[in-house]
Amino acid sequence: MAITEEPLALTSGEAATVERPLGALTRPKGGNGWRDWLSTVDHKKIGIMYGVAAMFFFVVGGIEALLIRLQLAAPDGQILSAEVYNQVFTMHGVTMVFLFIMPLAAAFANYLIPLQIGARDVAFPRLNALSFWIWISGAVFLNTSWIVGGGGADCGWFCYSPNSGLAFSPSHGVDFYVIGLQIAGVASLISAANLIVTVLNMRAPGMTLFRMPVLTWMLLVTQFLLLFALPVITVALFLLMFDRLFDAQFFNPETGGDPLLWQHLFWIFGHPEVYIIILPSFGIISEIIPTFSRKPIFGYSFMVFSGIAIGFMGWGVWAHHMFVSGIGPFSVAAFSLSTMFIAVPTGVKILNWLATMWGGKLRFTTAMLFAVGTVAMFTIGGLSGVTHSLAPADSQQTDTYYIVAHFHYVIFGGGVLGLMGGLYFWWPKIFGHCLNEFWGKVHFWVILVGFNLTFGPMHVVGLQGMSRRIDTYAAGYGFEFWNLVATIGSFIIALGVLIFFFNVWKSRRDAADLPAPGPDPWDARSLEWMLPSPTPEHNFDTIPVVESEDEWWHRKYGYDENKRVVRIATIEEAAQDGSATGVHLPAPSFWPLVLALGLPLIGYGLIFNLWLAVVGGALTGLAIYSWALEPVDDPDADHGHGHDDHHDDDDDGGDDHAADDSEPVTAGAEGGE
Amino acid sequence: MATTQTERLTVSDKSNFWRRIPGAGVVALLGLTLAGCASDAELDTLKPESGTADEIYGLVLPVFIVAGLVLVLICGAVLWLALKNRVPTYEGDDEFPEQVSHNNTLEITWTIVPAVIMVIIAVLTIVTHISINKDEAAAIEIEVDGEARMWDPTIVVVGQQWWWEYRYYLDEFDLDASMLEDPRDLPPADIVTSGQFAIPTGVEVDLVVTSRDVIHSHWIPRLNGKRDAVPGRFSPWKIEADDPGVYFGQCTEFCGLSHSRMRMQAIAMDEADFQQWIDMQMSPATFGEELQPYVASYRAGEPATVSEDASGVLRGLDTFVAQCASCHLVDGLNDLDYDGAEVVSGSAPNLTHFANNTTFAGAIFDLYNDDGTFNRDDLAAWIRNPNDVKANFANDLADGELPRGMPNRNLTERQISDVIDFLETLGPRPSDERIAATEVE
Amino acid sequence: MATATIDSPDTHAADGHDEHHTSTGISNTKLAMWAFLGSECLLFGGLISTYLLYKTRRGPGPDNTTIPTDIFDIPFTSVSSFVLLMSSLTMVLALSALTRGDNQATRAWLLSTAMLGGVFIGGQVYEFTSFLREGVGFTHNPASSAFFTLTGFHGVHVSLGIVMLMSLFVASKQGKLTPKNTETVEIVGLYWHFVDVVWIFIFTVIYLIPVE
Amino acid sequence: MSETLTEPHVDHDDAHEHPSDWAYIKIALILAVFTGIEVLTYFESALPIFENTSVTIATLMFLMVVKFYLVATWFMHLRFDNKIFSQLFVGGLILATGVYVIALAAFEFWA
Ligand code: HEA
Ligand code: HEA
Ligand code: HEC
Ligand code: CUA
Ligand SMILES: [Cu+2]
Repeated sequence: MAITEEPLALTSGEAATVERPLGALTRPKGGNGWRDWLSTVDHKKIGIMYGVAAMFFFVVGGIEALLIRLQLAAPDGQILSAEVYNQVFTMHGVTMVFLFIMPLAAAFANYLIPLQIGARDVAFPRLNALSFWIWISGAVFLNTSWIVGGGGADCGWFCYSPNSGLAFSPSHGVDFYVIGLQIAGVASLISAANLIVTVLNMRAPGMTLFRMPVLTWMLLVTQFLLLFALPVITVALFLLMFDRLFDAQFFNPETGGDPLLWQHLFWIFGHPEVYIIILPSFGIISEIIPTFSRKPIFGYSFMVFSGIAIGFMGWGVWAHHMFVSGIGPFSVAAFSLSTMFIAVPTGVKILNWLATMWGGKLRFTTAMLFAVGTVAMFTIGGLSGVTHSLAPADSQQTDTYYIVAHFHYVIFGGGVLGLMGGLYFWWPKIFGHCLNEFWGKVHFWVILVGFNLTFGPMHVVGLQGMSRRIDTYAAGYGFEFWNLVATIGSFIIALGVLIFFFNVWKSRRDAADLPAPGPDPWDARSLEWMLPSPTPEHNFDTIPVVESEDEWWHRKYGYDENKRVVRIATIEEAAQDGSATGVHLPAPSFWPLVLALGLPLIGYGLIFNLWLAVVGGALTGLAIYSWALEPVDDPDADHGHGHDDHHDDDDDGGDDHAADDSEPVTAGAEGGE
Repeated sequence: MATTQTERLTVSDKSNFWRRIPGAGVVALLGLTLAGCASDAELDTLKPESGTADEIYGLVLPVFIVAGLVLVLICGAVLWLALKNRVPTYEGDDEFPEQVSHNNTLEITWTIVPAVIMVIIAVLTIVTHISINKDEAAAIEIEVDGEARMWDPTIVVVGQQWWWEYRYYLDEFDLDASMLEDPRDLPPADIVTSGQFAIPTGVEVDLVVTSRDVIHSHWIPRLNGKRDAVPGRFSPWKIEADDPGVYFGQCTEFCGLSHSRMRMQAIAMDEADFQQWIDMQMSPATFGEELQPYVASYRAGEPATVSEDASGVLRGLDTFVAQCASCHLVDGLNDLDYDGAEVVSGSAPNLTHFANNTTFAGAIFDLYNDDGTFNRDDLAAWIRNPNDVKANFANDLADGELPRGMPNRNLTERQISDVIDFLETLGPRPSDERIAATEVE
Repeated sequence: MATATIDSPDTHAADGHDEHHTSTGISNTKLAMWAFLGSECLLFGGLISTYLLYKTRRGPGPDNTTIPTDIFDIPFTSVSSFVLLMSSLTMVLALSALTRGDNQATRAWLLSTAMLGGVFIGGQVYEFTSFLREGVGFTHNPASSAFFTLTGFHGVHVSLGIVMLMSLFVASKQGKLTPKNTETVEIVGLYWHFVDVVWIFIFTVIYLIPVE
Repeated sequence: MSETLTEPHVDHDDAHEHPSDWAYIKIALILAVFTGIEVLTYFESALPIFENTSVTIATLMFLMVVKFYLVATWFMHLRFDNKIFSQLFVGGLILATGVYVIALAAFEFWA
């Protein structure tokens, strides 16, 4: 469809002829220009925007990482001052975690969940748009602290008090951290509730929970983790904000505040957060590996339950980040034990992926390379994680580069590689052309080599006693050689990332000359592959009735009497052609954008001048009010039913209306073929 | 179908040992680096030199081996499967592999096996954990002011931006918990050192770790793991050294600007040396003959004026009193009117026996050169403007803001040189042996 | 662990409702609201825990040693707690009236709910100011910071609830609130009751349980 | 959390099952009485038994749980509504209780 053909051209609006310009209460029309992107409520476009923004922040965080590595390439690095270094590594961590990997996962969740469960859209399309805009305004807000806040936050990504207090971090960096993450958190919370409802409620007929693709399952677990973990960090951030802006006494030890309270709250959130990072990737490779092994996923139910188990156990281990903080030997022992056993469900996953590959016919497309790379690299990180979980051992390891090695192996090796694989896998579905396989493979190998060169040596220097978060180290401690290697490695990663961007550009340029990939270029298994590529705006012409796990595959293949797989339908026969017209779609709206713009204003206001906060509050209020008054459906399409116009705060408020949004959509689900 | 699957799995695990070479390579590489580079890595966690660190090492080693094996197994399997089962394309290939979708026995097995491994590791962990948390401190006999007494070796370790203070209470047989309420207002200690601290060998020394500002972490890797210094808390920890020597440490909890430049050294001494050290530290600063009259007049509350052509040391003492004594304590000089330092943490290093140290400013500079001479250059740079050589927040302060770190006192070159002359008298000079030992090659 | 009964596709057919074409047959909005309330448990849990940890932490003195527990006015708080509790009753009655199609009663009950909520908030404002007068301000010590934060968060929730109730009231006045919209009222009600149960917890744990 | 994932049963039409107003009023009366008892514990002299702090705390906690339960099940309709609502809510509740109790324990008892 035309809409998705210009995915990256967010700012090119020449073509747009919008009859009804942005004005008070004027309803945006669907279209193709930039205005359409601003007002869209289509989960696919929102997903794409998440993806583009996430990649942007990947480069930002990556440049910060390169600065770190340059500084540490040799002893007594002089490239950054200590002050700037501390800001750079803090913002690197924050950017990568909250502005890159979480939104990239959100991109997949938004784009794929409705497709995989056979829905027209998410449950609350307008709230979905709201989530995106709030998230991006938080992200931009956070980064503007470089310009207007006197530098980035300088307290480390977990921002331990009291170092994060006003007395020890007087610049505005931490204020931006606190408020920026709160804004981004609201976005994730709304989106979590939205996607949970979507999965539970919007499934196509026959799509029982245990027929859902593993990816959808893992994303569902992720959303639950978000739903329950975000409020905890919200509390922590509020307390810190009150301390910094309004002189409260939460973390000031002088007056009886307890710094460990922050640590508990942060890590109660923080540990589930790491599974929020990894589970989407686990889901993605659970789609890729079966597809390119030509086998169903091995042990579907074990896969699902181990994912749930990981999500569940992730709540009981947080204090393994606090083994040396003086929480007492009993707590240490308890958390040490609970942590170890997370290896069990994770191991199940690893072995089940191997078993899927076992006896399969492995076709090494780029996506498959990334997926298999993920399995191997994550295992390395997971195993170093197990060595941290032994509390006595961790008292040597904690806050050294050995930890840095661990978490980059799990996050980059497990999370980022998997998501990259996902990009290659779903690219044709999203953009209508495949990424170039040759350059894809170059991308993979360069990244793999660079990644291991960067983070492998950190195990060594870490065990040799190199502390993390140090802006320089002295010569003579044995750190020189491996740090240089790591720096070289990081530039190889950067090269790999550049190759990826080149590939994106080249594949797009070449797309016209190559045959279109068709609905199902990989001979894949789940429902999204029965749609034309790129996905039409209305998703399904008719909502499919699901009869089995791997529904799409089963529409293509059956078994003969010898239990051998035989094709029963070609892709073209089985796929939908996207020709349906008049499918009722949720109407676009500008109000999510406007509402989201108010929040950073409130943030700046709290920091600099309360009047600004009043303006921001007014804007937000106006947006909520207008949102509530805006007819849910475009006046043209007479689908609306009576609406009350109460309006409320952004957490729960718009739900009522947005719900109405969705109902016509589902009502349009003709309930079968 | 299920059984074939099982068989094949087991067979391959045995017959393809050589495929694991890549994984084994990683382990070998790791081993190599550990063995190879360790000799000059002063902070190496894998070269324990004390009871506790040994025990931790004894736990880590088998677990590393298990983890290494799992790693080799998994990564080997990945590689092996990839090489064995790959096909170039599905184009024109109608043959599907056997569609095995699950095998409960197998899956339960690989749920249970790792669980069992983890149970074993858990038991080892708990045993070690209990053992290293046991308080086995025993009192030792020391002599204070010529009197023998039993001392439960305990040191109060106080972190602040960005150096460590060590406080010894020799009077108390047991350091009373009620004495420890406010790290900014600790009872006067018998010995106070900064950056370096002495411990007797062969006995367990209890540490009580706390902080005066933000969280720091005290870590001497060869002697034990870390313990965070949390303001408002007094966390128990312990260290122990088998042999005399100098053991390097580093603050490991991010504590702001100069976190990377916050180091420390434990100096383990045998009984005799330790006693000597105590005697030395217990005595007030020893000023040369020449300084005595000035010190006496200063202590009397009316410092004598020092003329321009007095000796460097005397001029240095005068400058010190004027510029430095508001923060630094020199026992025997300004102890009568000293009331804490005008910095955020309320304390600056005690300089009474400064020249007896071998490092300064968070143990990042050597106080003596390789040839054994006093390191005037680094010290001069430090006094000229500390922020230049160790980043801090002590200059250009906003109204009412207290410095964090040592400020630039804008001394002239001549004053700097004088002050250094004076500081050098705050001995006694450490032995050449010790000077050599504290150096990092 | 979840042992799911796999519902068969035809359960949908069984669901005769026009507006309920969802997999579970329940409304999206209500599901979202409950998810949100589940999440709110962790928010209030965190605030309550913070208070419990800090409730006896007095400042170093001399001006900041008084903590909220020293000056609780239990009889007063009991009354306002009772008021909030009863507002839950008026809330269900409003919903019930709307289901019957009795707009008059709906409005009356909505208004009384909002007003009871208003009385509660008024009580809270009074409590806060009297605390301030007695030298227990937000910035005085960890106990007071935690107290004001917890009760303040709760108060903000109640206030938002009042705004929602009043919006419903206005909608009803404009004739836009019909039995078709019971769900909207029900959802606002859920939020309202939730805020009430949180207070049930706070009242007991923070006010009534004696501090040594 | 996992309970919340359970496949819900198909909803029955809850609108018809709402209890009568009178039932609500009865619940409110019970709540009022309980609140009264709670407040009485504060006036130790009223009931000498409440001079014993543990008795007081036990009573208060019990009454609190019952009140909480009554509001949630009746006013919030959890007892008539789809199970999945209870699962979501109780999931959050149990998680919050568990996590925060452990955290507080780490401060108070396990230190
Ligand atoms: C994607 C994110 C992610 C993931 C998935 C994990 C997974 C794990 N993590 Fe990690 N972790 C982080 C991200 C992650 N971590 C981050 C960001 C930090 C640092 C934060 C900071 O300080 O800045 C951290 C820090 C961290 C610490 C604290 C270290 C310290 O600061 O002192 C600990 C301690 O226990 C730990 C443990 C674990 C464990 C046991 C797992 C387990 O889940 C791993 C399980 C996997 C396996 C074990 C491999 C596969 C299993 C098998 C093949 C079965 C057979 C295996 C055995 C029998 C052993 N992690
Ligand atoms: C998703 C999470 C994520 C990701 C992907 C990464 C990716 C990387 N990280 Fe990071 N990291 C963290 C999360 C992550 N990190 C966290 C949470 C911390 C802890 C922070 C803290 O302690 O508070 C941390 C800390 C951390 C440190 C320790 C700092 C310290 O303790 O002092 C280091 C040091 O080497 C490092 C390096 C890297 C490198 C080299 C990459 C590389 O993989 C980056 C690769 C990407 C690129 C290289 C971008 C490519 C860009 C281009 C190609 C554009 C080039 C264009 C121009 C030049 C115009 N990271
Ligand atoms: C406002 C307080 C202040 C004043 C005035 C001050 N110092 Fe310092 N000084 C400090 C602090 C704080 C440190 C610890 C800094 C660090 O290690 O980061 C320190 C450290 C030192 C050290 C290293 C001590 C050690 O054991 O590591 C020396 C030597 C020193 N100061 C000398 C001086 C001299 C000489 C002057 C006067 C010219 C002076 N100081 C004035 C606060 C002060
Ligand atoms: Cu002190 Cu880091
Ligand atoms: Cu963790």
